Amino acid sequence: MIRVFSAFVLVGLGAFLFQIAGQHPEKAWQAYLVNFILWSAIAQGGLLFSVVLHVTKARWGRPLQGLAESFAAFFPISFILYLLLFFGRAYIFPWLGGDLHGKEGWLTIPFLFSRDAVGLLILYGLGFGYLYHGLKLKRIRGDASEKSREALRARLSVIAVLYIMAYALVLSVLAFDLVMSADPQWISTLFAPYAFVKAFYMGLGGLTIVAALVRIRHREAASLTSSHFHDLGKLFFAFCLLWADFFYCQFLVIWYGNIPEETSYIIQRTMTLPWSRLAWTVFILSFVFPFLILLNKQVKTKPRFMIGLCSLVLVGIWLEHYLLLSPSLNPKADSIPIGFADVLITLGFLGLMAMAVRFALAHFPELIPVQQQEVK
Amino acid sequence: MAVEKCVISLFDDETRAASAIEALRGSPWKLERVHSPIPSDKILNALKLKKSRVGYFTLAGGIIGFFSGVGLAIYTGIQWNLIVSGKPVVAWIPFLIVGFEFTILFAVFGNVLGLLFQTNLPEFQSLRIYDQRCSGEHFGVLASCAEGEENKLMAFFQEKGGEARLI
Amino acid sequence: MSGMTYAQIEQTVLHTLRPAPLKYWAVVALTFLGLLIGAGCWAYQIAVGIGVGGQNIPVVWGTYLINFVFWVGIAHSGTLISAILYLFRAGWRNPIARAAETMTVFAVCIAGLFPFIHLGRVWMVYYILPYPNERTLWPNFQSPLVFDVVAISTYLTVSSLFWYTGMLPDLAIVRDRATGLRKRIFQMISLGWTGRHEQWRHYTRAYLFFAALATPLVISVHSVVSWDFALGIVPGWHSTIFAPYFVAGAIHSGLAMVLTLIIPLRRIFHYEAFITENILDNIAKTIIFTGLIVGYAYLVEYFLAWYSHNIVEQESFRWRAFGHYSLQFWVMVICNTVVPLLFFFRKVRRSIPWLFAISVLINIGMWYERFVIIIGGVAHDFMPNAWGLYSPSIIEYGILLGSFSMFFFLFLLFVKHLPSVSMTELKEGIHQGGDHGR
Amino acid sequence: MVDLTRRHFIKILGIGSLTFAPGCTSRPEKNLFSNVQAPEDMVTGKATWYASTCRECPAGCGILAKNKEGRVIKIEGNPLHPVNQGRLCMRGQAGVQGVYNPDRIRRPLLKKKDGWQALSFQEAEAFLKEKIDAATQKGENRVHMLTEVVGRSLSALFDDALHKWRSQPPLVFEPFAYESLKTANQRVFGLDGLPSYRMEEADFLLSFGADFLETWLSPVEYGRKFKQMHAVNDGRKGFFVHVSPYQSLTCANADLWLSCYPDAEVVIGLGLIREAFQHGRGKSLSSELRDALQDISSPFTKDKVAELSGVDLDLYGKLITRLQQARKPLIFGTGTGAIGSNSLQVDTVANLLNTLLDPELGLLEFQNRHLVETASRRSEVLTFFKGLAKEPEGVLLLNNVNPAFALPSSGSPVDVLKQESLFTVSFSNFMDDTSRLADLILPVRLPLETWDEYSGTSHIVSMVQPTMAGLTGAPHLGDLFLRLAYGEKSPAKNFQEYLSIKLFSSGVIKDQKDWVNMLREGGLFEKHASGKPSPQWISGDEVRRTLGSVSPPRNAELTFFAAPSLRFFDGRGANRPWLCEVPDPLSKVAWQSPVSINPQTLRQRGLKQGDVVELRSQWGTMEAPVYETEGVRPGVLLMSLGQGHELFGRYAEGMGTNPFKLLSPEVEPVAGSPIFTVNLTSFRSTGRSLGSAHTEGSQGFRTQFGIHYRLRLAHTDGSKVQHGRKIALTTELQDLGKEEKEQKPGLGMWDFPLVLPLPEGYDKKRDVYPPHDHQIYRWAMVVDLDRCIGCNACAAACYAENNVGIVGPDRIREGREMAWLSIERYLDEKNLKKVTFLPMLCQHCDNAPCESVCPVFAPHHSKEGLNNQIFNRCIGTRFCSQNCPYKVRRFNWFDWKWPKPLHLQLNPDVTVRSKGVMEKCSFCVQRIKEAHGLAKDEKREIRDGEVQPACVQTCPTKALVFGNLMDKNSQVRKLTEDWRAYQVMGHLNTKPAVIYLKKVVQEI
Repeated sequence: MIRVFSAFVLVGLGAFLFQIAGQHPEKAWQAYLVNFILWSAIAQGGLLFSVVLHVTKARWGRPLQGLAESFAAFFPISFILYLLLFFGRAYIFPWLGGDLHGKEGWLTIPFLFSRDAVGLLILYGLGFGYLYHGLKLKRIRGDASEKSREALRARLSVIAVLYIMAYALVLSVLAFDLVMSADPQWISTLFAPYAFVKAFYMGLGGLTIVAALVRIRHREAASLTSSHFHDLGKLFFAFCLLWADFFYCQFLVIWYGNIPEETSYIIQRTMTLPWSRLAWTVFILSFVFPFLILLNKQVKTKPRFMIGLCSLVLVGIWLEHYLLLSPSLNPKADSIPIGFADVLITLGFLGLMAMAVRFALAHFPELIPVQQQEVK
Repeated sequence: MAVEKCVISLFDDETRAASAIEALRGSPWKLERVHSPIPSDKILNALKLKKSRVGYFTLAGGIIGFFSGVGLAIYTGIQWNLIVSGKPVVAWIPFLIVGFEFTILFAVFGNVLGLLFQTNLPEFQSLRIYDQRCSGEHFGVLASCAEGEENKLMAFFQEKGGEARLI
Repeated sequence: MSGMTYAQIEQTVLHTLRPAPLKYWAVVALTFLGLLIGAGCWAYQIAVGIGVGGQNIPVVWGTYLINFVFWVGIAHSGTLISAILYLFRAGWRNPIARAAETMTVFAVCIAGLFPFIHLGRVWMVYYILPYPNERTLWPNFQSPLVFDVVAISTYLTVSSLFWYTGMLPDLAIVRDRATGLRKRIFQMISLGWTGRHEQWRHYTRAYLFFAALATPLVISVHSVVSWDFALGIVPGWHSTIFAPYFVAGAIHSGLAMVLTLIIPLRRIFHYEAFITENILDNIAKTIIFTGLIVGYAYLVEYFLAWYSHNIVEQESFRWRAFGHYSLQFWVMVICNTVVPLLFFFRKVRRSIPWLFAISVLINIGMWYERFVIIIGGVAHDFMPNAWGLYSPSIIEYGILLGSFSMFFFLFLLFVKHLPSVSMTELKEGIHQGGDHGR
Repeated sequence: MVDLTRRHFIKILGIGSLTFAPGCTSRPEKNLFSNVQAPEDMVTGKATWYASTCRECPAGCGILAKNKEGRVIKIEGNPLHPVNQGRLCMRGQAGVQGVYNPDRIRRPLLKKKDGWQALSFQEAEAFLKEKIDAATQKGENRVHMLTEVVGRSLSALFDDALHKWRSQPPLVFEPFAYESLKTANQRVFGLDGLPSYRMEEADFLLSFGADFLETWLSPVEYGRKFKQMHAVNDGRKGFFVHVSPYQSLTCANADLWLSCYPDAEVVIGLGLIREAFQHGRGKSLSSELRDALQDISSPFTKDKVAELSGVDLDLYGKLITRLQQARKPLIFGTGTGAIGSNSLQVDTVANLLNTLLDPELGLLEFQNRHLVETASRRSEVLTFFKGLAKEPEGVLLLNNVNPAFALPSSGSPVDVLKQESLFTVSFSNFMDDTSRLADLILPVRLPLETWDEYSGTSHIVSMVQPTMAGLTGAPHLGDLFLRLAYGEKSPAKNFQEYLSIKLFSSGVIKDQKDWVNMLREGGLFEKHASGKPSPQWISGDEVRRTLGSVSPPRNAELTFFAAPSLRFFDGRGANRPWLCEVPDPLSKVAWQSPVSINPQTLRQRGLKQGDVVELRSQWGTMEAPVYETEGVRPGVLLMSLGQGHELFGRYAEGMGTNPFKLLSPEVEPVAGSPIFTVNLTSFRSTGRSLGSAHTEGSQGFRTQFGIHYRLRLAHTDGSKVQHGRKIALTTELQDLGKEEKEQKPGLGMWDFPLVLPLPEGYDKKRDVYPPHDHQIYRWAMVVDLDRCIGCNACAAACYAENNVGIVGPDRIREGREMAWLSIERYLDEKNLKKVTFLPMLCQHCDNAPCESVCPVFAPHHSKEGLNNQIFNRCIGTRFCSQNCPYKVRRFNWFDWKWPKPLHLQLNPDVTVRSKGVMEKCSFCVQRIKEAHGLAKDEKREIRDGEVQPACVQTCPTKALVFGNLMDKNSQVRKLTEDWRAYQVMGHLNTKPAVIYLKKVVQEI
């Protein structure tokens, strides 16, 4: 298993380096950026699941929380990946040297990188803090006094709340800096919320996949009943709708307002070839499919099926990220410039993510919801 | 069968009621209905009922609603065929809102109709054979038996821990 | 609460339905008077012309639209509590759900009145309806206001049905405990509910669907309300974040109003047993959350106004904070985002006076939020030569008074004549076995 | 030069004469047809146009009165008339509101101890005849008469009559009688009169205060001529410098405002004379005159001038060079009013400068003179009253004059009217400050109802004829005089005949045919060759006498200026609701006349706009609200004349204050001209702020809780500057055509391209919506900001054509004015003295934001591109106005009132909107429809220029052009290709159909 993933990583790395060496380094960096945003989002959103459940004191998802926390293992990787992004700046920031419509103060490489780095550090720091205390809580369960446990829980809650805030703010800044800035003239106030809701949507997708795998692996041993999958599925469904809603909220307002500064952006992406094709694909993969399918109750409880569906959705979201960035990066493109290399690079990231999660689960078995540890 | 007698027995706890229901199934007597102050899984399970069909009404309502909503918008738009703000006369994007609202509205209508049909409310017949305490804290199990067996039935209930009453 | 028996619950609730003391009727009469004042103002306005209000060019929308949005906002938490929290199986919503739903129904009714009051020619209002007619004159389904008509009427219908359906078993209880005329009335309105297993079986299902449908509806309704503004191109209005931001704001104000209502309610009707401090605590926490969302929205709007480098946007937002209505603006910011942060302190969450005070402050803040958006936007938009100011006239204040009076009038009538707490759901609450709607 | 377009031709065909239509009544609300057999030129629903002459001011523009069902509903300029060539100012437009004024006196009134007693016209006439005969018996000069400027024939009749009554001919009283200018002309050119100017041929204008765009001599005519010389053609345009202590509308249109101390104009003038000599001018002058001039002017070196007059030295220097370079310079003297004590000197200097710089004097038409020259000097008027005061005997006839208002009140000569022994008769139709002093008020027909011949300039004959039957049954003044003077033995059976006889005898007309033609066309307009001046030059010592005594500029004290008003002229317009409602173009204040003060002065006194101040001169005291503006020098206080009537009907009473109160009753000794400036002895705040000014039937009640947010002044503007937005744009003359090249189209406010409201205006990259086509026509308007002088004629015309409601000061203060078209005044952010006028009306956008938000399709896009507003579909959500980026929509907050008989003026082709309905500019859709009908009958398409909205029709400077964009050769379409073309806030992608051309500014 582990070998397969490391193979993925190597392949991805290879493809990436090959691209960089070749005459299209920009392609490599674009793929890199898209994947960086996507996989980091999965990790951040995944952990958020656990955090939210903790804050709302919801009982129903306890066994899933551990799995969600395992995503935090990708944080350090994500941070390193982010730092590497610096070397691709020339290719991923089309506004460099362009007309910034008075945004010069905000869109400068040093400022941008430093503020985002700080943001990520805070977010990931809090993430780890949460993870740490969470594990501690699980470890000392049973023995230590109720009092010390209470203290821990309290601290956990504080961190959790902070994490939620950081999540919203940091992902907003990232969305503005890495994605929205691609077209410096364009703004949409909902863009940031759209981004972090999407991240949670993806996180839930990732979580569903992992949970399903665990379920398949441990069979009945896993304390994941079909009702868990049902609830998780419902949540996934809800966020599918919310994501679509946020898209619609932006699309409608801009369409109705008919102000070129705003419309040109969506026209380019959704109404003109070649990108419109991509837009429809995203719409079908990440909304139509899950929406129609998840209306049904049974499928939600079928792990294998859910793996397939969630992967589809994630592919859709990958394309969506690509759709947001690529038109600004390749304005002249007359066909969608997705190549084999992009696939390989994506595989590489998938490998990284998988290894991270596996690592976490291997080192902290208490994260895995299996029968022997009673779920309170 | 000849004249029927009805006996209602009140339990102050759903578990006993449930067991009584279970037991009734094995007995010669016919279970008429169960009154409970709250929806109780135990009892419903004991009754072994199929899943409710209200959902189909709701779904149907929703689908009808969506199409009638969008339909209305498009129809009226075409009727006037007036350009406003340069927008196309049939503009899908805003019409989706109308469609959505109608979906919900009709789905809810379907839902309510479904409820009324399935439970055939309003009906005031069953109030005649009914014990008011059932809306309070008692679970009432109503069973019927042939003429003359009522005492047995009552005995049966009493031994199940309910207080039985002949109606 | 778990300590209670069914009997105690019934007794406490039915106790509230006993004949009311004189002072109750005095208060009712007072609110009715206020209602009459409002009605009088409206009548006068119809007779003389909408000009008796303070609106003008450029600010052609005044307090009427503010109140509209305000009351729709109030209406939201009801459904939130009874539907969304229900889906999330947050048990603490049970004891307050009924009051919240009632609040929703009444608030929507009042909100629905304001567009009428606002119209220049209310006697022509039926033009908005898609009624078949010889000249095939239809409404414009591209207009946000028509979205409103559809959304609000849907919301009113759905929330009333939801409210009524949820009340059926309780009505039956009242019927069974009542005598004489009241018995006959309740027999009628309880539709002969007997709690038969058949009924429960479908009822629980239907209730679940109700919740599942009401949830997207409640979100859509306030989105639609927000689009009354966001779909325009007015600086400060034309903002994509409006829909979710308004929804959050609505829930924010709604929850605050719930607190404002149930705190006296539990005091007067001795509901402390069901409406425990934990519940208030939970509401307070939710308010922190919505408050943070609202604050986030303010933040993002300002940041992007600056970032956009669109001089019209920039001026509009600069003026909002430092211009003529800066006072209203800062009231809004402080009441909606800063004050709720006090709920981070457990002491505050647990102290009834604090809760009450803050809830009132939030209501004020939210009213001013609508003021700042609706007035501030157009008062200072594209054409500097057309910039103007607005201040409500006495007539508008009269109608504002009327709307609040009407709300409390209806609510007072409700609490004395219908069970203001869902007995059935409380019973389930104690009774782990039961699970309303599964 | 008279462009006789289709539309005009139709009009002229329609022109009839009431000689054939004896019986039109004005009671259409009783029975739609005026009488059983309608006159042949009156078809119900079809307008008949009567040519006449405007009598709202002495200029005498030709008008066409639009008569429908026997009532005049609108007045437009007569395109054949050389003076105004089809255009008309706002005062002319408002003429109808004189006829239909609700406060018009309908029956003769005789003063009794216990108030007024109504008489029948016969009684009154008999009574008057008695009085006159009695007076005539008593002896000579017992019948006195004071009249406004009237046509030659009528004044001849007056002369005869008075002669018959053994009295002196009447005295012509005009508050603005140009005494100093006449004297100066007399001194310099030996011509005691007012020649007209060929301004259009000049390439450089220098005005020492002459406000020729507002009131001076013939504003419409000079407005047109000014724009002819001042319009851009092949990269050049004439230059206009205005020298004065404050900024009049005329001054606001100047390329350079040389702001000087009060009374310092003459210093500058003399300085310029000196420089002229320096540049070797004046060869043609007689040596002794030259010497005299040189002696006088030599002390006025550049620095001296700068020091004495307070002008900027460097600007002054530039002025000198420009003036010397100019090929055909033209210098004007003082303005109509606001004249200081040096007015005679200034006018003399102006004339001398003209002579020096253009010895030919080719730009002065000495033969073609303005009729107002017949007005008597103020000094004469005062002597007249003094004479009366000495022996207040006999009868005093007052024809449409208001001395009680227009003469300084302190020790007013008018008090003589109160004398018992003097029987005063006023022929006025209104109870104004003077007629209330009269013993008998005998209203006569107003100009639109009567016969006369009034030729504003001497080389034309211009007819005044009844355009509708008399509204009140009052007699024609002419008939009255014939009867009074001759009784049975009248030379003519009525004044109409008298008139024709006069014209015949003077050889103007040969026969009936000529007569009818005159009536059809409004007069006889063939041009006379203008002769040379008869230079009977001023003598050297004359110059010394005139220019030697120059009263020093007043740089120290607070000087108060009373300026003639664009809206009310000398006050005669103050009872016309339109003139009150349409705000002053510079201050944007309606219904009130505030006193304009420089912010610096205000700050010194700790005052702010809206405060009420008390002004005191040695002659009187008055209070007025303060208006803050850079448009006046520090230390200068400016107020426009015309308001502050104690009595003049509901629209004038209590509105504003009358600055005459402050002025000195004395006159300038030589020219005998009044002095419209005065030094203030005190100027202090009353501590009050202007409350809600009283107004007629203020609809509804309205109280405010807390502070009343609107500024107290009834002004219609928000911010005076445009905050760097793309609204009213200007461009430097030298970068003509440059910008367009460097401009690369983008999406932002400034780089967004001009997109026509046509399919070609759509671009797949920018537009979410598909382009839509129009049927044959796509109506659009081009507004040339470089031509707009802000005279407000268009606004008034719009009120007249579209039945726009009058709301009064309170409502305006609340921001509820109803103007469909308003002239927005924008000040340059860097230099608040630079003004740009922007006519703002519905832009009829192709993607109009207002349309889609309406729930009931009340506003929508017509097949011809109009943004239609369906009044009776509107339910008053007001969303459209919210979403209109141009804020040009107006809402009927109440039912507006048209007190009878004002409602008779309402245009039957336009709905009168009821309360609760949104309205706005419709591009005069009723006119478009009319043209459609016509074209359909003739089986053709509408021709370019055939449709003219009211505003376009009346614009004196042709700043507005209307037409069909889809016609590639139409004038509008061509103009849209001008590189100056832009759309206001075009980046919002509304695709406006109103396209503006940038104003071209130039530095000296």
